[in-house]
Amino acid sequence: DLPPLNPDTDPSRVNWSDLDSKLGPRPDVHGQRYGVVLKTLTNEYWRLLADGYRKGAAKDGVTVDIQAAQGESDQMGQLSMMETMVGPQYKALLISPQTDANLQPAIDSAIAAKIPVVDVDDALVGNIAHFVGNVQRENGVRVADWFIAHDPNGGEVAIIEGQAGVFAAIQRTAGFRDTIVKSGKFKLVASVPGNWDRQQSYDAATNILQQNPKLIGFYCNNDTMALGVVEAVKAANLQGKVAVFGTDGTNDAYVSIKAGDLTGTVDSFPVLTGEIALDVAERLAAGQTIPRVVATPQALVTKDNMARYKGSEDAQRQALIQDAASAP
Amino acid sequence: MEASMSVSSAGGRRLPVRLNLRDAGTLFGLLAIAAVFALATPNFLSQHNLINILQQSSINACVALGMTLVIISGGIDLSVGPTAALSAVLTATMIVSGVPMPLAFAGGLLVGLACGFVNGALISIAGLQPFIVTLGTLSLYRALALIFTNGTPVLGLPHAFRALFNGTIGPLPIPVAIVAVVSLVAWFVLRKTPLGEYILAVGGNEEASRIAGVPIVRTKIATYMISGALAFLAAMILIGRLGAAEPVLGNLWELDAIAAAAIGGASLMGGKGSVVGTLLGAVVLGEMRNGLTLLNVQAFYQLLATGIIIIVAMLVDRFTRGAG
Amino acid sequence: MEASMSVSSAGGRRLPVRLNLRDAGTLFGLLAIAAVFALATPNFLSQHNLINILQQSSINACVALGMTLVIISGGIDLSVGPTAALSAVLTATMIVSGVPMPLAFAGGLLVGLACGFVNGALISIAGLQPFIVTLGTLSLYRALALIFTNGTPVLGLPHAFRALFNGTIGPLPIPVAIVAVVSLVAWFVLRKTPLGEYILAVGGNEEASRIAGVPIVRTKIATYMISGALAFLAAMILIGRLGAAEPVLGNLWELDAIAAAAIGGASLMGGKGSVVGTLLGAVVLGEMRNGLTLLNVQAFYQLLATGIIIIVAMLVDRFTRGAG
Amino acid sequence: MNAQPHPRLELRGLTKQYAANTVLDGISLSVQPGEVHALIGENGAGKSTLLKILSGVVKPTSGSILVDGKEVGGQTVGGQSMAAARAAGIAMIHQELQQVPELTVAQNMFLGHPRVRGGVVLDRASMEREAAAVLSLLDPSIDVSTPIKRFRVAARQLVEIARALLFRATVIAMDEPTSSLMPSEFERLAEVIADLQARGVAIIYVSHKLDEVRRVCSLGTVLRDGRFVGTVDVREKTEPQLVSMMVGRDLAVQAHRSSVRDEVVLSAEHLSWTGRVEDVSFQLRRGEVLGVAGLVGAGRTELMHLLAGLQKPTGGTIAVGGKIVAIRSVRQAIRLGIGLVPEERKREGIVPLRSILSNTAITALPRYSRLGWTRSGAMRARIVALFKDLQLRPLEPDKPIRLFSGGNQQKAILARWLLADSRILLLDEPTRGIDVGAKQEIYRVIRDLAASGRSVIVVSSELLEILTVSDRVLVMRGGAIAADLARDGLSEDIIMQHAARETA
Ligand SMILES: Nc1ncnc2c1ncn2[C@@H]1O[C@H](COP(=O)(O)OP(=O)(O)OP(=O)(O)O)[C@@H](O)[C@H]1O
Ligand SMILES: Nc1ncnc2c1ncn2[C@@H]1O[C@H](COP(=O)(O)OP(=O)(O)OP(=O)(O)O)[C@@H](O)[C@H]1O
Ligand SMILES: [Mg+2]
Ligand SMILES: [Mg+2]
Repeated sequence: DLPPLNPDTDPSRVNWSDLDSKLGPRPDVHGQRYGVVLKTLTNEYWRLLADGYRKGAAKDGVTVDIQAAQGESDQMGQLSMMETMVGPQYKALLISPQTDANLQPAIDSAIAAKIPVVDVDDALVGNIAHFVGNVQRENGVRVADWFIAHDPNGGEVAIIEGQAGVFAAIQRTAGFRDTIVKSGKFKLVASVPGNWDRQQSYDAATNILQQNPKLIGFYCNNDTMALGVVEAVKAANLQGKVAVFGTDGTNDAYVSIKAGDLTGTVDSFPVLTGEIALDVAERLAAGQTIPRVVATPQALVTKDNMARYKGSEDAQRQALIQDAASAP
Repeated sequence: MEASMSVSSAGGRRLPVRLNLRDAGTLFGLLAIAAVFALATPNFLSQHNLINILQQSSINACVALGMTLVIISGGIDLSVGPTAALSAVLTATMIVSGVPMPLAFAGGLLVGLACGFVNGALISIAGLQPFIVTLGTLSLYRALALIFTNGTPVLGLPHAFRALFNGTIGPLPIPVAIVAVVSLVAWFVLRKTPLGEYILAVGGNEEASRIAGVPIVRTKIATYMISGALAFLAAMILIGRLGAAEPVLGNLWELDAIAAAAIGGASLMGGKGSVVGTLLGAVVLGEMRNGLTLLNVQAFYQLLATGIIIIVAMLVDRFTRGAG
Repeated sequence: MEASMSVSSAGGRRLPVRLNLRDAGTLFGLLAIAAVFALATPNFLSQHNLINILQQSSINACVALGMTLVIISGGIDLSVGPTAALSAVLTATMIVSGVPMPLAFAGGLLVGLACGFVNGALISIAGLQPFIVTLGTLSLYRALALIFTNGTPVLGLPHAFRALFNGTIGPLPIPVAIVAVVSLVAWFVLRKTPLGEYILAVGGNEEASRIAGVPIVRTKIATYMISGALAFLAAMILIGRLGAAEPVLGNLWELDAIAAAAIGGASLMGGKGSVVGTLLGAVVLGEMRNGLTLLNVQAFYQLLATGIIIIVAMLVDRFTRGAG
Repeated sequence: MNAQPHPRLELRGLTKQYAANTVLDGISLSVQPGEVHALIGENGAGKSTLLKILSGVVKPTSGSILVDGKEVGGQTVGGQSMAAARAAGIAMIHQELQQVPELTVAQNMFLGHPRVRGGVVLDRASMEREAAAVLSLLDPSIDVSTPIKRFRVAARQLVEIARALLFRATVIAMDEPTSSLMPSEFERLAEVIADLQARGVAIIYVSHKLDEVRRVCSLGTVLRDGRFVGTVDVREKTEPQLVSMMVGRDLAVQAHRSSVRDEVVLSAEHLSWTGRVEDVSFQLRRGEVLGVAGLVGAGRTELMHLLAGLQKPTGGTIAVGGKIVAIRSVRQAIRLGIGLVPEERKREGIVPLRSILSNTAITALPRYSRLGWTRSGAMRARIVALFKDLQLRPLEPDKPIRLFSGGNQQKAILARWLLADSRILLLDEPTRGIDVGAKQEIYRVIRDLAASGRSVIVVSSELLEILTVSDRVLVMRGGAIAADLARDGLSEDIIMQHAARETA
């Protein structure tokens, strides 16, 4: 049995940009079929991931069947879905579970049927052999670092959290909180739930601004919530005075950054992540040995550097490869 | 008690005394919660924050008023959120693509009414259970909203549109004023029109109403259509505020609306409910969220407080009623 | 019709004929949906897939049986999911920390019963509305589960525990066998014991029951406690399969359970419902999900189909009943 | 037997107040073993309230209850006092049927006190056997394993009586047990009561049918507006004497004056509803009161439902004002000027939580509304006037109708159709559960309606009532018309002969 998955500390971790160099060229996979179980399609992040799968599939000449649960918390529905999909028709399954455990039985039966399973983003399945995604905690850390660099004198900041108990929400929140508190100068005046919901985040932000007139910034666990918070900041006439950060890097977030509303977002490059994950699955199907954790890129995108990440796909890739190379 | 008496004195002598006492109970609960928060955080009672609470309660109040009518008629409408979403994405798409605003509003309103019509028809003509019908359309309308937009939010609402819902009239935010008007209309419909009487009668005893010649089918359909229309209106307030119409908006609105109506004294058995009570119920829920955020209560404990306060509000209310 | 007659013949002549016809209606719906899927995808009818459907329906069926009793008693239990979560994280924590399994089960069962007791007491003693009470405890119990675990799943359930729920008896997966036993017990309680009769009576006419000397409070509390116990059992099946107990498990269970009961003929007005019907209802929902996935229907369209099929199932059923 | 040291039942100073309203004011009475004690009074006099206190359903403001000299404990809290009353041997037949529709007859009879085998399993067989045994004294045709909702009111009322017999109570309170029974069924009940008397059971008997009261009771207590008027031997008083004690004045019985015109306003040709109504043809004239007599189950209610649009006929035609109409809905019937006062007041008649005013106004709302707005002033004035006409008590239009006595509820429903100005009124058992005073008022109203040119069909199981109000009488049997009789020379005997004639 494998030790419990922890992408942050996994000794075998390999960076996405090193796949080709370390594993050699991609195998020929023409005509193969891959199954995808997504978290949901109601959130742009996951739709972009699906786009990535489709792009990758078109490039490599394979078919992907993409299924998604009916909502962000439909755990049992997602399980039924994956159970129904486990079968020899698929060379491998790419899954993004709703929670760490909710797909476990289907994963077990896929393993029993010798179908490779790749866990993509977010949830950490304990005994999974392959994980492709980024470090959720790091999302929050990056935003905290921005504040520390940008406001050397510190100030009051607040967090709008995702749904209570969800892994990504817990990790992102913890990453931001720990980093900003450790810096010593900042005061975290509020950390309240927005439940991934724009309306609730708007209301929460309004109340926080009301209570803490000296607030200098928000960190939100995803972009949807951040866009709600931006509106609350605008409604309170504090635009430019209060920085707002999201997470995910959705198109809407980019539009908002460009318009000068949203300060920034931690882009996890979902389209690219989809392509990378499919690449990993194809290599697995071809029998290659792949490290357990493949780290995907993330970057804090603000108005200053957005051109760098929002150019053509190739340009984006190049930029991210450079990032990876210059990372410590 | 005084306060509620004067609130409902507009109802004149024809409101049964029990209703007033019931509303007084809700008011008492509201004030008790407010007192706790006021002690814990001084900001709570600032004029600005109180208006804030009203503003944040306005969307729920709007939906809850429609829900109240539906509940009084002996039904329930779980599909308010998706109805709001569907009408919102349609209106927003039309506005963004340059359709004149009045036309876009008419279109969205029509969608809201149509959603209500389908609910009402399935319930009254086909005779299905309201809970299960609207559980079905909850999925159905949401799916339509998602398919229509392919899941992406509609952005770029023009400033003119947003100004419609974001300004203030004197100290009052426009959404609050809208809800005030809607409440008056709802109160008027319920107390002064045949439709209101029919709604109360159908919810109170459907068989007797049928024999008395109440147009059951039309009454029910009209009730669900009002609920649909108010969901549309709530959606307009929301997208005016957020600047985006998401196909997933309105998630769990039905629970908030039902909670507001129930805290306000509506009986899910039908035949009983009050406009004033529902408004107070919506404000109770609003002040709770506001107060908990001001106190920076952690997510898990907010959830805990929400549960406890719903139950305590019902208990306090019951206690007050018993004493009255 | 034949099939349903024999299914319910166990009930003997004392089951009113209408019930049997009603169950026949549900069975007809189930078979109609199955026929459509079988035509569209040959895999659907494979023995493996059929057992798969039963297995996938088992958790919902377990919860829905408790829900059926609650609904018959004139109530509703929205808190089943959080009840399941709370009892699951407690049991799992105990097992992982080395408490002997029987003791851990007893602990979890106690939590399930306690959750039901609180619901039942608030409803029957304090006289609050079931919908709103369990809406409150829905938040409350979830919060307790999250606080207890600090939001993280309880991992590392031992193999012995998982084997309890993961094996098969002959061709039947153990969860299916468990649900079969639970169904028999539920049927027995409902049809053969005073408690069952009290549940039917209280839901059918509470005032008359009170005057006849039915122990209303005890009956209602017992009903919600059964619902809590079955939520616990469903949670055991689930964590046995998942190998982990998450504080967020059981999300939306209440809606699935209510849908199964309603499709199976339970009336949310109380006094009416059937164990056989609810089982069939749970399988209808299970086969639907299964079939749509086999057909690789996209998420939004699955949602659409869910909505449509709930409504069509109710319509078909109503039509069959009318004809019967 | 030796003289008893104590009466079997003694009530001492029972008082009940609802807020400021005193509905019982210090009532005391005693009943000996083997005595059938009548309790009479107008609607709202407090009879049901007294009985509900006796059986522990309602908690008295003050006073006490003694059975065989021992005070019945726990007259304080709802459930507890009911158990105490039961333990003291008190059983009650409620005026409003207290049954669970989905459960069987036997289940309803044993509800709350089932027989159990081995501590868990219901002993259905023994319960059904015993239920059937008790019911066979009253009506052997009732199948105890059929859900009770399948039975019409009469049978269900018999089940209520059987339920009280089942527990061998020593005190039985009967609140209008015969309100929907036929004379023949009353005879059977009288036999049962005689049997209970012989066994030393004390019975309190509430009824508005004074002839019955005088048959089964000896002593009787008269209540008026919650106050004790007197205890008398009801056999020594004439009915008018009793009535004047009840209402505090003499009632004039008005003479019958016909107002029938030639114009046919409603006619049925070969009207059928398979299995319920067979080939019914008749004509109703302007200003006519048409009585419809028949035994329970004769299909009278069903005929009314066909005319009122509650049910579509399977054959035949209905003509209103000479034009053949297909009545597809209640609303259409209303538009044609037809209004129904239904048989089961609680289930089909009233919206309990609404005021008596709203209950009356409901049908005529469109008339008093313009552009969707109700002109409540004018409507209210008219309704209050109607209530005064009908002597509705108390005259509090905004009080919820459920707080009114049955008779007053019935008046409100009658007022509903008067307000809607219906030309053809269908009254199904219009005086069931209504006191003698109110009955006379309703008869007067019926005659006034006819005189004003309206037409009325009165379905009643009380032959005297039929004879009092009708210009013509239809007798139904087995869903068909057995006789169409003119008023002149008609007697109860003649009607009974047609109603009960063997079909063979
Ligand atoms: N719960 C209540 N609250 C207030 N008043 C009540 C309540 N129940 C009954 N009353 C009033 O008490 C009075 C007595 O009612 P009760 O039912 O005992 O009369 P009754 O003699 O049985 O009449 P009837 O002959 O019509 O059955 C009535 O005026 C009624 O309106
Ligand atoms: N629910 C039912 N199912 C089957 N048959 C019924 C039902 N209700 C009534 N019937 C039948 O219809 C016929 C007429 O019944 P009903 O008791 O209504 O007659 P009625 O003359 O109106 O009696 P009442 O004196 O009670 O008004 C009877 O043969 C009866 O058995
Ligand atoms: Mg009475
Ligand atoms: Mg009848």
